[in-house]
Amino acid sequence: MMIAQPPFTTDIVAERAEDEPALIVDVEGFEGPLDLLLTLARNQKVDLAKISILALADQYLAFIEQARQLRLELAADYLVMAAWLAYLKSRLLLPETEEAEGPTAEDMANSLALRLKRLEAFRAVAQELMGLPQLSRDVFARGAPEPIVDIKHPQWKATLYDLLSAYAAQRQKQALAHVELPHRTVWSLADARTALERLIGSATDWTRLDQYLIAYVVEPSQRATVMASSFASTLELVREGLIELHQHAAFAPLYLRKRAAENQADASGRTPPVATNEG
Amino acid sequence: MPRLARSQAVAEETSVTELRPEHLRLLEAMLFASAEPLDAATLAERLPEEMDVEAALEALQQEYATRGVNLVRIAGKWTFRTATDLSWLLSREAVETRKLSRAALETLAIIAYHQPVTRAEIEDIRGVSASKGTLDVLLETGWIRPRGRRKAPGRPLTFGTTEAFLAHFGLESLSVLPGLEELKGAGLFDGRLPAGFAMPAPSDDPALREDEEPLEEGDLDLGLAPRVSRVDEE
Amino acid sequence: MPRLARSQAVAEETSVTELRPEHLRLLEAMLFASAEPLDAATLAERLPEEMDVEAALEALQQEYATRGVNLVRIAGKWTFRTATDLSWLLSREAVETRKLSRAALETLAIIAYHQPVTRAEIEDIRGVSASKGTLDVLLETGWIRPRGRRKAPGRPLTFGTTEAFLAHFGLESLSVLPGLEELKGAGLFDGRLPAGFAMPAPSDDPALREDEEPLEEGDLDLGLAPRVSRVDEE
Repeated sequence: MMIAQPPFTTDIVAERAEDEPALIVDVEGFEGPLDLLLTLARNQKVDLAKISILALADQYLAFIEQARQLRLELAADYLVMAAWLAYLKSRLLLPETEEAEGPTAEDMANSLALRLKRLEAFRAVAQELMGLPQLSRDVFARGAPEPIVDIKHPQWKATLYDLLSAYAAQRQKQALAHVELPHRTVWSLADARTALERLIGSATDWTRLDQYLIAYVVEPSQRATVMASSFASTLELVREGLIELHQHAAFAPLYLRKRAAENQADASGRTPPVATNEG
Repeated sequence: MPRLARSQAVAEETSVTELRPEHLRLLEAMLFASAEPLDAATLAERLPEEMDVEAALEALQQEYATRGVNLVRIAGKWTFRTATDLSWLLSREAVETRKLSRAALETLAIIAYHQPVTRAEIEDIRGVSASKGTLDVLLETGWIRPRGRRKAPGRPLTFGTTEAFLAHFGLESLSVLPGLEELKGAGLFDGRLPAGFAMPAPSDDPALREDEEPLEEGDLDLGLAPRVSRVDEE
Repeated sequence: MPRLARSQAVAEETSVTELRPEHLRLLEAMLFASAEPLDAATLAERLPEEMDVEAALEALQQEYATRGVNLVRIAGKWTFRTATDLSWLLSREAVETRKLSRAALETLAIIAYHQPVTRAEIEDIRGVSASKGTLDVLLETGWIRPRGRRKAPGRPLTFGTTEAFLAHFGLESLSVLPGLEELKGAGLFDGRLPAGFAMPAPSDDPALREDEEPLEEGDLDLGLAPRVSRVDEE
């Protein structure tokens, strides 16, 4: 239940007036047979310690009898007490037998008297308890408490290993993603040929192919496609007899030059310089 | 009242309060600010280590004893409350309350003065079987709680009072329950009663008694849990 | 309470407060219990007719002036408030260890290796757009700082690492951050890197690069400064 409810107080409601005639048959008004007995006892106007249990039992039984004549339904508690009191009464009126087991009639009567006294005592302290000043009824706490604010200072935690592994993992992931999905920036053969023809036109001496190409490599990711297309174009230009191509070893840099008319006689001509640590 | 007399009194007081140790300021600030009673340990956290918090609290209590707001000790914790004689003035602040039935009141008293106590024991004292609603209503107030199970056939639940109970009635502890001495001194609970009728000093010490065993998981799902949080919302 | 234990100052004060007019008690109780500040007229309604409420309020204010709780007037209404010099009592500070998110770690690493670096460049390297919170969190750690603006359209902020970064990760300088071969050796790269994969040689030299220009006044007010002071307020 989330509905806010008013706090409870302990004002007694429906308190039965003490001077209420005891024999008005209104079982509803009693909190059980002990309560009824206590009321009857009070009406004896004597100290509970001195009440006659016998007289009390008679009054109780008379009360119950009257209720039955009126065909009132009585709760089982009342009838059990009536039976017990009838039994007690018979025991009290008969002489005790020596060999009787269990409590004597006097013990039983005392026990009942004590139970009545105990109930009365609890009622008295209940009244005292209710007489205490109660919070939000008689005494009040601060109406506008000033809340204590929790300030959390974050202390960030990360290790160098966390940092480096995060970096490596994400760089690797990105790098591989690039390989798998390369930019489709591809030189067509025609593009490369045009570029090379323009280049060769200005270079008559041996020139490294990749030196030409580097000017066209806008970013490293294009290097492969530029190289591949250019090489293919170069081979075509060689086949057409327009340029000469030279590579002095596998994977060594490629050198090329325009095949000039005057050079055609000594095709073997000068060889390009041997690359040392290039490539 | 004549202005002169008042201003003189105030002037004197001011000169006195200037001598007040700073820790009394700290204490009163914390206690005024808090919505809940605070225990000495919590207060001590904010105070210089060498300070005798209990002594300072008693000094502060004395200072406020004659004021409209008093420093009181409730359930071993400290809080300011309006003076008890001024309730007439503050009726407007009073929260409308739901009234407890006579059965509920008696049951509450029996639980308070006789705890830990089972439902059967309550019924025995009252001489009537408890209606289901009575304990439910009391549980709803947050003033009582099931605290364990009696080591007896049927393992009945035992009930006791909560800190909210002490707070509501402004009690420092159960030992200051009104009428407790008379109740014990009346000789009602000495050897003349059949076994089981003896009344020990009530205690809300959460430690289980010898004849109690702990609640199990699930016990608190039956709507029997102390609803401390709900009480705070009310 | 043992009277002897009280300090003399308290004893004197008590003798003074015993002379306090009753209406100061009434006032302090009403002001204490009220959930709202109260104006003099409202107070007067509930107080004895002959009482000079304004004068009493001033007297009460003076009484509380040196205490941990003051009587203050807010928008013409009166209420008790914790003394301003004690407002620190109303907060409870605690260090809370938090872990950086994966995104924050990656971003931090990229800033460390690639600084000075703009947000767009970080996004480009990470291949995802950065959530706003990530840079904020990193600024909150105090491990990164905006160090300038890139000379480029939009003049984006460039970020770099701070000395606190070096201190936290126990680095003597950024140059001791491991390079590609070392990371491979540590098994952090699994060797399937494409040809041409490169890692920059990191440097946190505060001198601006050629393509950077200095921050301007106001850049640090945009919530982009390391939030050492802001954190305190949270």
